Amino acid sequence: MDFLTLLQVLDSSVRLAIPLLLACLAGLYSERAGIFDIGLEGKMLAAAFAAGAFAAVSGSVWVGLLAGIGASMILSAIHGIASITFRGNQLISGVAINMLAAGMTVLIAQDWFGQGGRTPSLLTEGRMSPITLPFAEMFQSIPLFGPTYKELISGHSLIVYVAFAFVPLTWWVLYRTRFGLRLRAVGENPASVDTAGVSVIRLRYTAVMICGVLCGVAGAYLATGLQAGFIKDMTAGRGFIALAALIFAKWRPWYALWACLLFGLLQALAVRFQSIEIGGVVIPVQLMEALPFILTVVILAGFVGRAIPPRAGGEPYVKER
Amino acid sequence: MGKMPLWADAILVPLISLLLAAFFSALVILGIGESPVEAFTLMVDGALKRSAGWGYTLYYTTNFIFTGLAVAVAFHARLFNIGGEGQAMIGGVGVALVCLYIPWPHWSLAIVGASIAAALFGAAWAFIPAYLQAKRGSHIVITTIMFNYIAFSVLGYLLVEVLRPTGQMDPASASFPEATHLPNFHEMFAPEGSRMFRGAPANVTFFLSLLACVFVWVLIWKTRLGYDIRSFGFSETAAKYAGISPVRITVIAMLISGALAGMMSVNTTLGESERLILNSTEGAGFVGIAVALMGRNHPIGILMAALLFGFLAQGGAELALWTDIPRELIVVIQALVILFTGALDNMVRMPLEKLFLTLGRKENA
Amino acid sequence: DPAVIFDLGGKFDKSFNEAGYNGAERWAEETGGKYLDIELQSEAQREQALRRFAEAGANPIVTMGFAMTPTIEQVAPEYPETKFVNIDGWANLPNVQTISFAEHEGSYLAGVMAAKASKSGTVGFIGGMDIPLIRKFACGYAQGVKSVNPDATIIANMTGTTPAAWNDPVKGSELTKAQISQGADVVYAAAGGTGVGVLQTAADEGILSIGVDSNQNHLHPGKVLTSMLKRVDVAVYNALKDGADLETGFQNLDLASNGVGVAIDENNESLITAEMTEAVDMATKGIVSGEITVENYAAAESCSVLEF
Amino acid sequence: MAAPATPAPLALELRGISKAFGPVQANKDISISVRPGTIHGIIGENGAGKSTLMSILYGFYKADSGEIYIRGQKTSIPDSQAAIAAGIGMVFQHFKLVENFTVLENIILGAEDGALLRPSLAKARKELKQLATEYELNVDPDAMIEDLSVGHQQRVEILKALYRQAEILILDEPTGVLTPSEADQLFRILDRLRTEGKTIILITHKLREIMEYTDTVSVMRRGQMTATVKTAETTPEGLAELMVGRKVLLRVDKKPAQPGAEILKIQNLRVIDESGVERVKGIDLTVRAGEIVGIAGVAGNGQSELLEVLGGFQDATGSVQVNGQELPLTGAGSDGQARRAAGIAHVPEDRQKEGLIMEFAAWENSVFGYHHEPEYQNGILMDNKGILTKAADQMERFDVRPPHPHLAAKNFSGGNQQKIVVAREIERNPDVLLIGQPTRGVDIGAIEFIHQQIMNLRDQGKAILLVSVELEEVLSLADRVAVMFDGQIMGERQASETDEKELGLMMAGVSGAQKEAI
Ligand SMILES: Nc1ncnc2c1ncn2[C@@H]1O[C@H](COP(=O)(O)OP(=O)(O)OP(=O)(O)O)[C@@H](O)[C@H]1O
Ligand SMILES: Nc1ncnc2c1ncn2[C@@H]1O[C@H](COP(=O)(O)OP(=O)(O)OP(=O)(O)O)[C@@H](O)[C@H]1O
Ligand SMILES: [Mg+2]
Ligand SMILES: [Mg+2]
Repeated sequence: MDFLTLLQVLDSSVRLAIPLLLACLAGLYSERAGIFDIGLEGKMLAAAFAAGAFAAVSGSVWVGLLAGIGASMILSAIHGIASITFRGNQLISGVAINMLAAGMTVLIAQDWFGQGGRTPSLLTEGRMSPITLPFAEMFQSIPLFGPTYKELISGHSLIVYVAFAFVPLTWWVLYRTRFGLRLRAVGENPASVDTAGVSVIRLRYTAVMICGVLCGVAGAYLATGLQAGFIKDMTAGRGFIALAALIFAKWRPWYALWACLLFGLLQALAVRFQSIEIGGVVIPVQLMEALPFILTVVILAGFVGRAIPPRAGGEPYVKER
Repeated sequence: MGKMPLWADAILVPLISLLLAAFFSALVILGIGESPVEAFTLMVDGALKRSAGWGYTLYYTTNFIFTGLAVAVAFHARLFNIGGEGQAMIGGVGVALVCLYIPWPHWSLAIVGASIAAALFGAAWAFIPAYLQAKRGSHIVITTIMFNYIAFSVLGYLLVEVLRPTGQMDPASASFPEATHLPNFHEMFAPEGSRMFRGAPANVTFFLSLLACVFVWVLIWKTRLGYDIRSFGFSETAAKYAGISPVRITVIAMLISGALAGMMSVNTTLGESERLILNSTEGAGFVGIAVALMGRNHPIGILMAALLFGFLAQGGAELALWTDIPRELIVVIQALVILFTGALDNMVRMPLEKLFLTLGRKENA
Repeated sequence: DPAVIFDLGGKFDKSFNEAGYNGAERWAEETGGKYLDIELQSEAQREQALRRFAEAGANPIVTMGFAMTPTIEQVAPEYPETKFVNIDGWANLPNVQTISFAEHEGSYLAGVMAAKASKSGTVGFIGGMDIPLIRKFACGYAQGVKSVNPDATIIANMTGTTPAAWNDPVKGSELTKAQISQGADVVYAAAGGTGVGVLQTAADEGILSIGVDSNQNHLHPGKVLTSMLKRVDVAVYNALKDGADLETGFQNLDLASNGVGVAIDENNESLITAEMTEAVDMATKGIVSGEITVENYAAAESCSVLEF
Repeated sequence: MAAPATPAPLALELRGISKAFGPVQANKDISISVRPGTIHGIIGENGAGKSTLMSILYGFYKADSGEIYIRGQKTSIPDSQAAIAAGIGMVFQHFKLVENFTVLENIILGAEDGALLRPSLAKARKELKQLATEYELNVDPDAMIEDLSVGHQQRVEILKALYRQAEILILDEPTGVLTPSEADQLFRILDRLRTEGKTIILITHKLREIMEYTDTVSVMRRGQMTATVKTAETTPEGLAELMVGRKVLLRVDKKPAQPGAEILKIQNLRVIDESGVERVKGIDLTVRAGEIVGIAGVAGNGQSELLEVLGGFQDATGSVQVNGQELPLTGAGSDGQARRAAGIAHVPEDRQKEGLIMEFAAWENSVFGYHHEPEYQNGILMDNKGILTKAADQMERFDVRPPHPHLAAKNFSGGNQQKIVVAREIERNPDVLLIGQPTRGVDIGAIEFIHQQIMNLRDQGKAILLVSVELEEVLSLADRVAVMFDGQIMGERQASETDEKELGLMMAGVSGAQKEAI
């Protein structure tokens, strides 16, 4: 693999990793607060639809982004009502939200646009355009750094940089602020937060809503950044991969970054090197396809070991029975 | 101790939740400019008023019973098996191999052979995640999700490269020999010349799924192993104290779970398509999660929930046949049913509990 | 009334089923007729849909996709009065009309155009799910490319091995970018909804793309080199028009019968050179006259010019 | 116990508090008043409603009716925030700490100044130092809670309350998990707080603590307040009777032991835990038939690990023999079921996490650990009917209240849960009974009963190994006492020939030999 190919693979990894990263961080906020969320997929999908639809209608990517966030937050609110207010089963709620999103997006898209569950293709103003960082051209002649800067670091859409910035930001919020302290506490032992005079319910709703915002950004990025519109089921399981990355990352922001980049890299490699020949044996494309998943299992079995979730995770906070 | 009479808890609460789901579904149908009454009538007519409709409903029900039971058994050991989809897929490979390469003289033997193969293959597919969870602590939720994807690839490879007869376009195996044909409800129950159940895919596997319900009920509540599984599920530390090996129970529970999920393919692969096709599972593995949760992990509950989802699947097909309503409407209705009967169940239960409590107080006073 | 049964992809899959849908809609519009339709959701519904429509008196019943063949073989004999049409299938029954397409021939033409348009000598192919049908497209395409430029490199990729591969535009984009970085400057997408991502990215990155099944030239005017047309719309339209009187038997819609071809319209005019038109015409003539035989992957299960 | 001479306004007054949990009336029309600068005790059987009442005062639960007056002011306490604002602090029976947070983080949680942590942490650290010197409440501010002993965790809870400037401090069964010296220290602290004018409410099952440290005491029974008296004007016997509604034997009725053959023989036992720390460092111990050997020691000195090894859920090296039979200490044959087969029964230290499945019905719990035995099987199935009948009978005889075998374990009070476990293990008629913290958090009525059962078993000639952090309990039950410190046995004494003082010294690591040498 020559250097340029490497750069391109990495570039592709970044693009594939960003929706994962945003969803993963979204899940991190929610699960750190003790609300498990297997509905990341559905929220991303709903956001992708809303972003695609509103960007198409308004012609503005920003309206699309806001709509995407809004749609995702509505689903978050449902999850919150079910699992916080009514202490329902968080897994069931997540399953329901995924299905709701899968169905409603197509239903509404069909009703509005009549294009079979797609939104109209977006024109340039409806899409996130790549940002060329300063000096990209100037540095180009510098060996190694130049091309790396131009190909890999520069030329992504704004959301990519925002997503990366969210990693240290999340770390800082979690470990350096009052809100973060309470958030982590409520995921470990909600009674401790309650008896300390802080509302468990408000904290958890806040976390779930932040999760909604981030999923919304992830979905909007899919529909308006990576693509030019929504088509049905376009998240294609990325929410579940993000969930895997979250567990892989043991619910920590920096680890989440590495986990998502790793998943992105594995996917990029599978895209780039379909059916390689090793020693005369052609590896079937199906194996290359499955490789990211197989490697995930191997890594999980070999290196990561036991991932301990937030202790109060998945359990509704019940004081009186 | 109960705050509510049993009938209220088991029937009234789910019923009200279902009504709520129906109400919101009706709103959605109105929203896309169709008539909810008409849609509902179509669904009921198509799914419950014709024998063939029942034949389809029960066919889907059979699938959901197997996957629901699979999820439930694992759940009793506090293991969340999201891998039912993959296990069922690989179970189908077992069914196909057994039916294609063993010359069965009669269907009654074939169904036994196919069930064993399906169970073994499904269990084998669940084994690795189980073992990794037990020994290495690899989170079973991720590993089973990963194994779903891997199963898809394995199946794709087998169907495209290995099992597909040359010249056939379809990524599917050859059809199974005539002798393995399972009697369907039409053949079993329709009097000579009658059209009862004609064309419907429900077949003798339905009774196998009922047997599986009984099996799971006995296993979980009547045997030592079930006692072990439940103990371990409730408290790992207590299980250790009692001398119950966590590794053993994790692996065994997942093997049983995988076997049950795998056995769904007896219904789809041997009972319906009579050859191995790519998407025979059709998400039943995931619906199984909802079925198990809604059925409170109890075989009777699972049977009821599976019937409900079977009805929705068949009723939805009828809608798609006679109206312009996009098929996704059914997905939405299913989602609403899961949401209201599963996740928002307390929304109905809590006020009812209060109501019964005050009623009880008044009676006592 | 007639009925149309769409396969699992749904009638808005932007390619095969949608082409059928367009044909049916055109018929409905022109004649004011009505037709029943269903988008299958599960395997078990195949038989159900056939029977229910047949029992409701629909005639003819048009079914999309080879996956319907086994079911038709089972159900059609029970309804001898009803005519069935199976597009892409191989059922052989007295009351069934089976229509197949010579996708390899159409793809060959697309390959010829791609080779003519390519400056780098490297062209790409992106398939949806890895199934024999899609390889048939790829193999025909590769032959067309090689016929113009024997030294050309053809990068062929499949999006995946599961049905999700038909609906992953993001992956389609990445595959396109990967092919571009390997030098491809024309990509041919035979990938359903995934193709939307391919065409989009090709347009964004300034290379040419080739659409499939329906005419997709209008998606990115001036950026889609052409579309390999598979006239499913015509087939469906004709079936509905013929109604209950349609002729049963086996029909192969090939280049000669205009069943496949490449789309040229106002959206891609600017991209078509005279030389290209000539090459396409030559190839068409050759294939129609039998001078050129295009290897059919589906028949041979192998492809001499492309490895998978 | 000097009470203030002038009638200052009451620190606290509750009027007509009622609270129902569904069908359970936990508190019925309760009124109580507490003067400032006093320690007010509350006693009552398990499930009497003590914790509920205090949780209402702390805003954790909401009362159905009733009024709360703080320093004469009617105060509404809808949540804990309001309680904290009103100067109330509470140390719950089950601590409300975040296990994987540091002490400092736990202290500031909910009482941070400003949105950023750094200044809050710095301020808390300084204040903590001050409080530590002032009240002898030393804890490492940077230690993780999960690494602290229970005693230290409790200090953190108290510090939490003091940091929030609590004037009224509620402690729910604070000494249940403490060693005698830790308990002594706690009461010294409480004493100091009282002299500073703070008001303390103390829930406990230990009459001795009530008699020694409180100024006034209230007795609760079945959700109602049955009496409030000045401590000086009552006796332990009187309180016990008020509590239970009958006369209670406060002393164990102990006949002299008649030790027989060596049943349990432990040699050079060593345990290394998962994190590689050596918890037990070579123990030799024997228990003979008809004898109770008590293990005293501060929690965390290897007693738990010793019980776990013998019970079959902790690997070890060395040798353990029962009736001369060597028991495997690792691998196959070293699990709980093998131990039971070898004649060892085990009442674990933590009944809720180990001894019972809280969601199981009482009858299912009545065979927990023994459910594999042939006598509970009926072909390939379990003989559920037989088990149920047996369980009902057992519950009757062991006075489990309520005697409903279908009730889930979690619905019994702590004392009755313990009776279910004790009944199960004693009924096995084992050669060896391991019993850890037999009466932790159990009310005096139940304590009396459980102690009697243990004695009976001894008198039937069984070998009993008792581990308890209650020195008083060890001394009154055991015939021989071994003291563990830092994974080793510091020495053994005949119970009749030693006292709390000597044992206390040994528990602190002053070895018996050293002391004898002095
Ligand atoms: N959160 C709760 N939900 C429902 N019922 C409860 C709850 N907490 C306590 N109860 C019930 O209220 C009654 C009083 O319980 P409480 O905990 O106040 O007793 P207690 O006097 O503190 O007992 P113990 O001595 O065991 O601590 C019990 O019968 C119990 O079943
Ligand atoms: N959330 C709850 N729901 C129902 N019952 C409860 C709840 N919490 C406590 N109880 C019941 O309240 C009673 C006392 O509970 P509490 O937790 O104060 O004491 P415990 O820990 O069970 O016993 P001990 O005081 O011996 O430690 C018991 O009957 C217990 O089962
Ligand atoms: Mg209490
Ligand atoms: Mg208690």
